[in-house]
Amino acid sequence: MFRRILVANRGEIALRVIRTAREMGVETVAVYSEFDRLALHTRLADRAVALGGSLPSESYLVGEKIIEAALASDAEAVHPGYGFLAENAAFARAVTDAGLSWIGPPPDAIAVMGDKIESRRAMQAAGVPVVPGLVDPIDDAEAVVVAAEEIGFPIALKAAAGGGGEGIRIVREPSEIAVAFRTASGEASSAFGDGRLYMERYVERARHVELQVLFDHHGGAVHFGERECSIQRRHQKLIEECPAVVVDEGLRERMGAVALQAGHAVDYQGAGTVEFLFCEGEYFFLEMNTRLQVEHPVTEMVTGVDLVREQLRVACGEEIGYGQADVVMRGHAFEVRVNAEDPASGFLPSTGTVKNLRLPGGPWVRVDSALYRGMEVGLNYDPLLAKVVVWGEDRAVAIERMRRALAELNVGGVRTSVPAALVVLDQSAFRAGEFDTSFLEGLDLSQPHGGRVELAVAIAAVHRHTAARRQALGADRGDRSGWVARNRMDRNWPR
Amino acid sequence: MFRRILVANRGEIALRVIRTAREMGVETVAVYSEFDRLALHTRLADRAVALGGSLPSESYLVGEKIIEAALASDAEAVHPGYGFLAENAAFARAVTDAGLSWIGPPPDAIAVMGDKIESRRAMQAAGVPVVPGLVDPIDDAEAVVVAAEEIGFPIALKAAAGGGGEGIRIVREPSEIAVAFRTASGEASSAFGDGRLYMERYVERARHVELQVLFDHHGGAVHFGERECSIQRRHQKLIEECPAVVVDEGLRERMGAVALQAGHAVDYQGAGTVEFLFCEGEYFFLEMNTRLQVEHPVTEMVTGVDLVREQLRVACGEEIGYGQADVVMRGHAFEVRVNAEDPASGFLPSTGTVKNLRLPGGPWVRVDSALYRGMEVGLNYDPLLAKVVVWGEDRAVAIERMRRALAELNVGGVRTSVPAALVVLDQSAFRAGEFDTSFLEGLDLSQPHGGRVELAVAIAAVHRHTAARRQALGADRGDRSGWVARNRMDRNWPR
Amino acid sequence: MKYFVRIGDTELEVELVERLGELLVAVEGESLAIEYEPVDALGQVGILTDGMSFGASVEGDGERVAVTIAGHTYHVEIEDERERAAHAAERRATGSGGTITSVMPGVVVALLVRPGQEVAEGEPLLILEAMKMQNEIAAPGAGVVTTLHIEQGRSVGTGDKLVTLRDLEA
Amino acid sequence: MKYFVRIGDTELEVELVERLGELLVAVEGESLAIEYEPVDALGQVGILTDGMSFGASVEGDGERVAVTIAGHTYHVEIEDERERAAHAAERRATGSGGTITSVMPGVVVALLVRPGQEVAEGEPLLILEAMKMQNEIAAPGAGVVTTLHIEQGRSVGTGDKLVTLRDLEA
Repeated sequence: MFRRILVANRGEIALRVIRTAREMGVETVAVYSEFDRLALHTRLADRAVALGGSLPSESYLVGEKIIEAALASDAEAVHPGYGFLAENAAFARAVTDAGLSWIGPPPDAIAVMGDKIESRRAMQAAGVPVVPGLVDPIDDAEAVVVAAEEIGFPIALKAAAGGGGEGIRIVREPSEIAVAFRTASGEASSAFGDGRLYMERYVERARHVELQVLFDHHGGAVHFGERECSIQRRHQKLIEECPAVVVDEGLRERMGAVALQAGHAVDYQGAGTVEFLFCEGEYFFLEMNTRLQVEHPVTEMVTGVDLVREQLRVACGEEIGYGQADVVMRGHAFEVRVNAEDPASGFLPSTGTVKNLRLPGGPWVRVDSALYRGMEVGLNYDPLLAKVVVWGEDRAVAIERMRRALAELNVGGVRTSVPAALVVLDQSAFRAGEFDTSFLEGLDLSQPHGGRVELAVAIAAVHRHTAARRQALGADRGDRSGWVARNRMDRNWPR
Repeated sequence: MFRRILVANRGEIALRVIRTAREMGVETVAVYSEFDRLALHTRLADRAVALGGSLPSESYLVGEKIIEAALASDAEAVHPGYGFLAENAAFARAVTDAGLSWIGPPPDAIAVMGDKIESRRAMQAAGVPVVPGLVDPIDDAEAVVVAAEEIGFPIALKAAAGGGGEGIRIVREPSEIAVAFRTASGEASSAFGDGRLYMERYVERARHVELQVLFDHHGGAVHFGERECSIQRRHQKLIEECPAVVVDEGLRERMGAVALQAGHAVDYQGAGTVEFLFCEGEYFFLEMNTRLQVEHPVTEMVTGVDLVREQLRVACGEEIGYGQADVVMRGHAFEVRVNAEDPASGFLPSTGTVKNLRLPGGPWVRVDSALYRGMEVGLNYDPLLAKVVVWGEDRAVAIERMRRALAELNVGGVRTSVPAALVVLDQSAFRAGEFDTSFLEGLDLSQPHGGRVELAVAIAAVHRHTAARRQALGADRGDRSGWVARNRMDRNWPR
Repeated sequence: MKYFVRIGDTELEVELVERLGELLVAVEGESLAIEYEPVDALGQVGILTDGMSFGASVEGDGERVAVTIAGHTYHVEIEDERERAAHAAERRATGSGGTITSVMPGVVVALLVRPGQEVAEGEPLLILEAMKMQNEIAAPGAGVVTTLHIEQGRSVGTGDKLVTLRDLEA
Repeated sequence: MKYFVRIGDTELEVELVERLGELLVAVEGESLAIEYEPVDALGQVGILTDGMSFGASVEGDGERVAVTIAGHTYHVEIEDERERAAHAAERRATGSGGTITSVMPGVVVALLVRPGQEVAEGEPLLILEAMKMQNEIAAPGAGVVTTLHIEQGRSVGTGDKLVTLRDLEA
């Protein structure tokens, strides 16, 4: 096993890797931007190396700095987490060229799967079902108009070089094509330096089902069943679960075999996820994420397998050491992403300082969080602050447990996606398992939910009143002052 | 299922019950002493009723007040947690006499098992193995001297009415009998109003192994395997685990059958624990705890069964609904108790205000905690502040996970038992599974462990220096001031 | 003291009266029994009302306050009587106004209009990039651009002025 | 400034020198490179030293300070140079003393001696109950009870005086 690894990431995923590494006796080196000097991943790693700068483009995206940090701190391997350079084949190559191990798939597999067109070709060749659409990328809006006639509306436009839902536009009629092409291509240019788009049928009422796979360097491969991630908005997931309600054991076996086929076709090694669009028993290859995913914990809770441990093990050459039959799923797990965004205003990003923090606890509640009191939440990084994960003996128990856990959570000073998750968990259709990827966008989140409006308003007024009073009295800032307000009819006050 | 229950307890166990009840859609009523107005159990319950007073004897131990609160708040049942009135048969009777359901075993079963002598008689009659000793209680020291000749040293003196290790004295030679009898009997008198003692052989190098059992009202019964709780001091447990290293599947089956036999003998209903002294394959009935136990989470993590849910289900008349074969154990779990006590001074109680708090998180870490920032830790209540529970695929992984989790924990403002747990987890004998109930007392905990003495000393000095400097400058209390201290040889400073 | 509390689309009036060390609370004229007890001076409060208990949290000392109860956060804007009067006077002075403000923090990646330009309703004025998404900010109605409060490449915060339009004289 | 830090059975000398906004640290004469950065004014600090990183916590503003690093808590007592001198002078003035103080908070449930009484080494003086355990407090050596600082039933805190003994004149 490695003696020391560098974790080329920040936030909860850096912490996630640090935790398992520590449990395996592997030392960790954190890297940090100026902004992250006091971040939890910096403080909880064994070692920390400053990258300088506060923007991602000055720090976590600068491969040279990261490799230099790894060499300087005598690390043997690099774990990229997700995002940043995790799916950058050139970086993966540079890491191995520097004599370091790369805790991820071979650069060639990253490159093929990272290109929408190439991956589609490879999957078709390997017999993996794909969504109807054009194989070649498109660089002008007119070509979209022509091709749309054959493929049929709605169509999806995606950055050829993109991933994770960035730069995707759904077009429902020809008149929308011009604007959609311009903005999507513009985003793709600025984000990836490549404005070409990929075009395919947009499968409506589709569910997002993905398979977790693992390949070692000796030809061994297993899958860990599926996750469903249909509760999403603009392809940004909010709630994920394992297993999926629409997948039974037979289907899991078939989809698992297809997912392994997809990996074998690109000589995959390490952990990865094969995403499918799922619609009424049919499933189409969407993309393969050649890294650990945000939602990997739901799989961990159900299978009992530590996926980061497996990543480290296969990266340093170990065999998987068990077979498909040894992977046993038990119960049901959910994950809710705690993003810094405001569901009441269309999930606009929210910024601020975390002044107040209460994380949930108790039985079968797992919190993967980068939050700490005093943390500043800015715009420069991914809005994911924390993940709340629960396990239950069945789906109904797990839903109630998640509602309970979220009711215990407080992140003061910044708005979060949690109220939206609570609204989803309250919907009878969601509870019955009847939903698709448009479910979240169909909910009205603009008005306050929770049913305690009068109480909240009263608390807010008492809070403000107390603050004003304290200021007027010049009292100590740390002063606690409580109020007892009674409701006595005989006082004849107020009407 | 019940619509609303009252939780007649405080601290982490009250929270534990509230959490599962909420997940089941059962409303909870908290009761609280004046001291606990802002405690987490008060804040997180659906309703709260003040008991008045700040001592246990004025609040949580006053059965009348609790029953009155249950009736006034329209609760249908009472969950006693552990401690306080949980094993008080008269209170259980008063609860049912008031027309409320009692979430616990029948009062008669509590009464028999709560009496060391009676329970011993009942167990002998039922064919459950017991420790050699006197059946009748003793009320003078001379009788001990006489009986000791037959039973042999060392002997244990225990309060006939006691439980949980209170009032126990180990006597290794005749000359110690007088002092031991006087103090043990005195404690028993003041704690239980009954100074009689029970005497038996003290099984040396014994391990503490206990079986978790569950009985419904329809004759159904299952066990959930064993826990080992040998890491203890003065019979106060510090680390518990499930399963026990000394118990294999065959032995588990046999001990489970004996434990169920013990319960059936007293017409048990609900959840309970049968404790055994375990020594080289032999096991002797020690006592039965007729309530939920502090360490129940390790069983939950390994079996996937929510024991509080099972308590509520059987208390309202449901059948268990599954058989022994459905209880499947997976992996290994540990619990560490975070007590307010100072291991460096013989586990003396510690008091203070919790100023600073960081709880561990991440994969397979469960925190059952009553801690909050601003909490005052006094002497009036049990010193248990929180429990850290981890699960791992095997014992070695679980040990490393616990070390990792404890390394993340900070409870500032009060001393805790955590450093002692870390020392235990470091011992190769513990890691090899070779220990008994005297293990903890054999460790030197008086000196600082952790190997960072120079760094700690430097941090303390910088902290003090900064505080003094800030005070001198009259700066804002909330001011952050960091220091960069360098180690430059060319500065020629200081030697 | 009366407070006017806006939440979502509605506004509720809260009256607070201090009497003998107690605080009497009425929401929309309905009196409400509430025990309000701060826990840690960081925002956690213990609330008892009519037998029910809540571990709430409350943040914000100015006009914007966020209250979290059982995982749901209620964002409110509060004015007291004096502020309400002052704000009303201010609105009378400035008229309905034609300034578009940013509803989110972001970076202006493209300015699509210049001062003096006539724009139609729905015409894009600028592109604001936030969290890796580009958002077209369109004219809410037809008008003439009078002022650009921003420059291309500049960061803006929530509530910052972007563009001022003047109604087209018919 | 020199600090004398007692930890467990040992004492270490720490020297701190401020120079151009930096703090130079030496423990027992060995200089130590340390970056010390408070996180939240509640006790969390970020420490970097020689490439290694620690999320430590530190509490206490007086002579007793607790530092937690990776779950281990280091309880120290600190004197600066002036305090050390003052304490030394105090000790010279009062002699070795014969007052037994409480090492834990608790309640005195029984007083077993009275002023003027002669006691042998190991003889129980009182019973202190803490956390439901009764603890006999015994005489550390033979002597005569001169003062009882407590009464039966009274609570005592850590460090409170219990009983003063005077050495037996041989």
